[in-house]
Amino acid sequence: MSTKRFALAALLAGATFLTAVSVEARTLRWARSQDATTLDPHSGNTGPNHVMGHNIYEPLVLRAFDGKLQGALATEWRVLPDDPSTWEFKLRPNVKFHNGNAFTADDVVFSLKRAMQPAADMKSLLVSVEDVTKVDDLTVRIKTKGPNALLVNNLTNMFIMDKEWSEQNNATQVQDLKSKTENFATRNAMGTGPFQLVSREPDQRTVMRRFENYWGRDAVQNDITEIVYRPIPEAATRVAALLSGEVDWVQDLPPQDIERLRTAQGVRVNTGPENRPIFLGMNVGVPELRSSDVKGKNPFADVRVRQAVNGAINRDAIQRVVMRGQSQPAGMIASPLVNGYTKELDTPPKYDVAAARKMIADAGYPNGFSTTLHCTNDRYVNDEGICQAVVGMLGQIGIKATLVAQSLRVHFPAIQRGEYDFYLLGWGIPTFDSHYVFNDLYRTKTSSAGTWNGTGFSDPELDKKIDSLNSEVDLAKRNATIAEIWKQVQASNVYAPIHNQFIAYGMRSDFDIPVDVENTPKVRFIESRRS
Amino acid sequence: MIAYLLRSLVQAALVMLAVAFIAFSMFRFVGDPIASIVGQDATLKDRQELSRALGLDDPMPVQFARFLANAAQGDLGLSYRQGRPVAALLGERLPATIELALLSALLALVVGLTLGVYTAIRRNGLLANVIMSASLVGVSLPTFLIGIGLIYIFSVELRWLPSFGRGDVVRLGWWTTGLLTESGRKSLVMPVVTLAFFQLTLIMRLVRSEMLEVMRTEYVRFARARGIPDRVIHFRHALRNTMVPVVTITGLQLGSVIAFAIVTETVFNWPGLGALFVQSVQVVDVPVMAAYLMFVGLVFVVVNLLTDLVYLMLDPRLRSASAAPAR
Amino acid sequence: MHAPVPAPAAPPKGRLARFLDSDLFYSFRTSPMAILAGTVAALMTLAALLAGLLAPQNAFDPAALNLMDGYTKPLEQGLGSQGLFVLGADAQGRDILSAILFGSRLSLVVGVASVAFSLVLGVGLGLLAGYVGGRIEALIMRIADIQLSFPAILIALLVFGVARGLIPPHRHEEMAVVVLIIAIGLSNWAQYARTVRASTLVEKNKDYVQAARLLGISPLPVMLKHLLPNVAGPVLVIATINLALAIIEEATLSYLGVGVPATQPSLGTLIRFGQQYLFSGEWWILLFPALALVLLALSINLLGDWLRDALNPKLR
Amino acid sequence: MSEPVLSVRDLRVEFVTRRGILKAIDGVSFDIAKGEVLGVVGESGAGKSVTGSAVIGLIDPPGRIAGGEVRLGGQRIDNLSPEAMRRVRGKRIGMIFQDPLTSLNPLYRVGEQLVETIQTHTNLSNAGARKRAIELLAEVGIPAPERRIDGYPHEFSGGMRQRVVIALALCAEPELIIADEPTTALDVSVQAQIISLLKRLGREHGTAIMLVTHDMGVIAETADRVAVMYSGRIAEIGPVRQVVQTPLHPYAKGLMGAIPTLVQSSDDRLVQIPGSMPRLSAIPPGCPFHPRCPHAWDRCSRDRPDPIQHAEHRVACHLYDANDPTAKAHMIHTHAPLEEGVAS
Repeated sequence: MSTKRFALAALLAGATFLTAVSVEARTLRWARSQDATTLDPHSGNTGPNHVMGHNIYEPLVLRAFDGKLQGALATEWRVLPDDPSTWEFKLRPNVKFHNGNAFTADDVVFSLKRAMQPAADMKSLLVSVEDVTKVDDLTVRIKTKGPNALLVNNLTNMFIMDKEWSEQNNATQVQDLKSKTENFATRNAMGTGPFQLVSREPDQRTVMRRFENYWGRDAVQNDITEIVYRPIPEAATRVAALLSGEVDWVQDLPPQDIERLRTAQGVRVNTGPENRPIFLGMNVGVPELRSSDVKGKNPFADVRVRQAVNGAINRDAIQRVVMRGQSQPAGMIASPLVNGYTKELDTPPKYDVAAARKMIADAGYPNGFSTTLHCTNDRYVNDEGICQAVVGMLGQIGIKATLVAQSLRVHFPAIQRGEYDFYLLGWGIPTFDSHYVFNDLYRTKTSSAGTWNGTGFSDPELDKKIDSLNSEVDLAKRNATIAEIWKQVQASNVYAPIHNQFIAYGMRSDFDIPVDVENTPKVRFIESRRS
Repeated sequence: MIAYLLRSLVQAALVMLAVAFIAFSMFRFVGDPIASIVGQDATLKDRQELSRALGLDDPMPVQFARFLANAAQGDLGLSYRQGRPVAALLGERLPATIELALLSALLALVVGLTLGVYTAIRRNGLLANVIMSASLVGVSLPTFLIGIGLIYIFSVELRWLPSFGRGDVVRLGWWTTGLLTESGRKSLVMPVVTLAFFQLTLIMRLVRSEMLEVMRTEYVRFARARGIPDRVIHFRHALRNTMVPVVTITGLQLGSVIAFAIVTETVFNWPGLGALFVQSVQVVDVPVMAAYLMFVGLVFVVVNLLTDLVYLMLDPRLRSASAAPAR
Repeated sequence: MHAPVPAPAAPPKGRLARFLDSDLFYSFRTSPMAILAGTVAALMTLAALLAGLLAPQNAFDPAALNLMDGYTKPLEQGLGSQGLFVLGADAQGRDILSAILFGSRLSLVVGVASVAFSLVLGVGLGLLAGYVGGRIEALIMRIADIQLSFPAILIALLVFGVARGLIPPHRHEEMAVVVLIIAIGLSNWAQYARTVRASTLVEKNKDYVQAARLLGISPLPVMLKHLLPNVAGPVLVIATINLALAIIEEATLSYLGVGVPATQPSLGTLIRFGQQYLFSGEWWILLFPALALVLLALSINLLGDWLRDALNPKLR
Repeated sequence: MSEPVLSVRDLRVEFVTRRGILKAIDGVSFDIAKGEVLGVVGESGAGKSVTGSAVIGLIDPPGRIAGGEVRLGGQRIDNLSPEAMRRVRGKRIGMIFQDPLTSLNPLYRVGEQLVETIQTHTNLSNAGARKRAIELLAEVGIPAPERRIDGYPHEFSGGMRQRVVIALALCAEPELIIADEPTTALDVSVQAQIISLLKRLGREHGTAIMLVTHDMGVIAETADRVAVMYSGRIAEIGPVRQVVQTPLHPYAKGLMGAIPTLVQSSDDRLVQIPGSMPRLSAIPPGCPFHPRCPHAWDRCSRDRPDPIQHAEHRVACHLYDANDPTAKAHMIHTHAPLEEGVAS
């Protein structure tokens, strides 16, 4: 291992003789609960995968820690004045891949098309794209199927690979899990990002080394020369490792440890909101709940029951006790960063047990009813704790909910299949636009829309309004439609929003890493603090 | 003797087949293997295609037969989660678990034997009684609590030992070892102790009671009546006779250390097979689980065979019986 | 002529008196460790059985909890209910004392039931193997070997997985305890089978059995009458020690998160929750359930250990 | 007369149990001369084997030697340190156990066990010890000893194994051999061979032998003198012929009655003793035999009888107390054959 690393380092030093000026090596030992499933940047659309991507690869545009959109490999972008269906991107000049190859429009065309392959998980963000063409070495145009004013928002996790490297290594096809072969890009990577891959042992450790020829090297405000990323599933072990100085940074600190770690010697804690509302879904679509003692009818189909559920949840108590203050109670499924968010809509329903009881009784369930609440136990901050608290609160209005907490690997597909009566879900909104919420959570389920609508909620009129957002170029008009839709879906009470979760980074105090709203931190933006 | 070995091998094969069947069939229905492959935005069509491509729509016997045929060729399938060949995954994780298990087994064996013999010889001694009581506390402590406790004391409070992982490892061919680096050795200490603890107490108590049993036998009394020194009686006569039953049970116990490592590896985030198994159970990664179970079965079979051989070596009665069964 | 003095007739004694005079009880009476362990085990069992009466709170009813009581320190009043929390409260406002009482009840129920299950299974199979012999014996003992060589925790995990696959998802939680009992029971029967088989083999070769065979009478009933008292001791010892093991096993499964539902926490579940607070200062959530678990397992283990020595006079 | 090889005086062995102290051996005294075979008989539990174990120093806790002395060749050995006593065992006292099947360690070749014992007590080299082992095996009558020396115990028959056990006991040419029921576990045909082997060895080497058995036949055939034990005491001791033919102690009488082949009394009567020997925890005061004794009178349940020299016998029975005027009356009025015995 160490000899191998040494050999690689030597090789690297040879290739990049610019590094003659020796810099003191500084390693960032980074821990998180889970690992990326693959390094292939187009193969899986999940946060942990994008974390790797954002440090080795780069997209055309990205969001900084504060969520602001900024150019990465693109310097300028616009919709062509004469063609609202075509976007033009000016590419950054003098950018090199880790292997020394120059970054050109060919790489962009190749990568975007690669991300649109049938096996690519990223393709859903590019469904509106018709074609990608090279204008010159540093200009690319993306033609969409209709006008798409917000396309650029969909490109923040769309990473650019070296075309030549991919061709040489047989990695032009996205890693296809259906075939029994491994893609070269699964465990290797060739991007333009600030770090280059040194070694990767899935679920154990991934080592990255600073890329000395990174185009933005001068803007980097830290002296981190190496990243060692280690997944540590047990929360307590992660915290122990941080306390004992075995890791420098824990990306997902449990909220209960925040206070203690804030006072611990040599440890710093940064917290901040993530762009990810957490909410409960109620199945209104089935004629009879599968898990209920009420037969022949579906209590959740009655809006009064749904209102009662919303009113019975003490969001403040959840924030104070379960989340230890690390959340913002919510009334809508959108964080303040999202286009369409308003403070009024986000005001949580009033917590009133008596009123909730009355509503349940009015709906014809004076003695309540039973059901099963499905929940993850490995995805969101204290997800199982939230669900336990909800079960207790609902018990006070007569809803006897049995809690089933399991892995997201079981939970998510069941939601997508519409198998749950009552469930917890969180929704990250990478496009920062309400359409992403409507289209996936409220729209009638089809093969391409409503994929995460496990409630069976369906309103054809609403669907039309949601679809109209796709091609509306007049932003004012579009925003008006969004407000209208919000009013309607809020009244439906089909979801019970709980809060926007905060995330906490714990680190050794010689680092100061701000919380990334998308929770895909980019190490180059870290400002170094040397003590 | 050859017939005996052949019979053992046939039995081993049957055991393996049974284990493979259990491994394959039990988790087949739990969870959704497809979920672990496609991201959050998979369409129904994608799911169906994938299901077909993975053969998840075929009848069970067909799936099992395919699984067996592939396994026989060393193809243990592709991890649902990682999309990598399971054989490669196991291969990567194997050294970590083997290293941990062997060291734990060694520790458990050496200390367990020593303490067992000691407490048997000094039956009523103060220290022996203290050790026996302590061993009961040990048996009553769940492995995960020991792990948590050790981490709290030695990693968090004292900061002497790392709380997770293997530290730096050195690659020797396809094998990796943590024994050649300081951080690797340090990382081994707590997991090895944790894993060895339960086995150690078991072996110790077993050795003690077997040895006490042997010490009451006529041949030990006769040896004493012949003036054979205690030392010789303890370590030549009693110990070897103790070893006959101890070897069988200890062998099986040590074989199970590998699977026992599930909890230890989870607590210490040890990058071994046990942790992989737990992760795989959580994500319903059928090929990995099946392969893991088959691996445990294989270890059982091999250990069993080795135990039989040691047994033959120790006990001349079996040796002559198997050499000339007609006698 | 002096007639031989007849041996003094023993005064008739009741069952209790006979027990009180027995070697077993004497050994118990003179072993401080056994008395202590017996007392602790008895008290804990009693407290667990009376959990419904003793516990300040129904720890298994989520509606009875007040979230605002969450993290109340030991001996302090909860913010929500204003009640006193002797051993503190967990993250959900669950009284740790009540949780331990209810949790030990669950652990004991699972432990006792699974031991009973494996005992019946193991004794039955052992009898069958020893009595019938031949291929059935070989098969049973081979399976027993395999079972013994796979750690109970692995078998339990597997059984748990199978059960999960067979039971419809919405019934998982109500079946969880039963599944747990079967899973643990299935992983511990082999020792009984071995012991009983060995005794059966010994008994089978005795003259009366052969005689019964010759007479064409089934020797089984007589054999059982001779056999069961012989195996009662060893089986009792195994059962006691296995009870402690079963409790630990249940805790481990719950710790790994595959045990009982989180809203009805057993001791292992409580420890799993408590572990999350190892560094945050809420030590009572981990410490008290862990102590209860160790105390329970240790006292039962001590009893088993003493019982084994007491029933095996050679060791004395 | 030269000094006896073994001299036991007032030996007492106790076992401490929760029901009090059990006296397994209570005031036993006897001598064995060079080349003499002393038979020790009695029912099981009478203390014969415990006496043997006490002599060789193998009383394990909770048992202990509570009093008296054991002299070997004039030297006290009951108070030796464990290490000194160990050197006496095997070297000066050999012991033969009841069951040859369990007396040998099954995992070692008989040669290994012999060599080990020889080297424990002599300075012989490996080769020398092996040579000696082969000689021993030959001496105890094992055919082809050069070959059989490398066999494992399970490869020997029961009788052959007992020969190996005897060879082991003979390793260091001990002055005394304690044979604890050496033939009980063997076939009848083999028993005679082993008995004659023992006799021959005792004669040839001048070894004193303490032969513990409950088999009066073996005693009559082998022993020079015999001690009859009852409840941890010697009821009667004397030359084998006298004791067998004219036992004095009522218990001995009953016991001898059980050997029809040797006691050819005219009416072929087989004396039965009603009752059974008391448990150690319930030894009655006075003479332990008195509850079963047909001659017992009040004194028997009160005073413990001391051994009384009577002709060549020593007998612990008030019947023979010349100072007790009532004794004679009890004897005369009950049992006619006794008178004959006394008269002769």
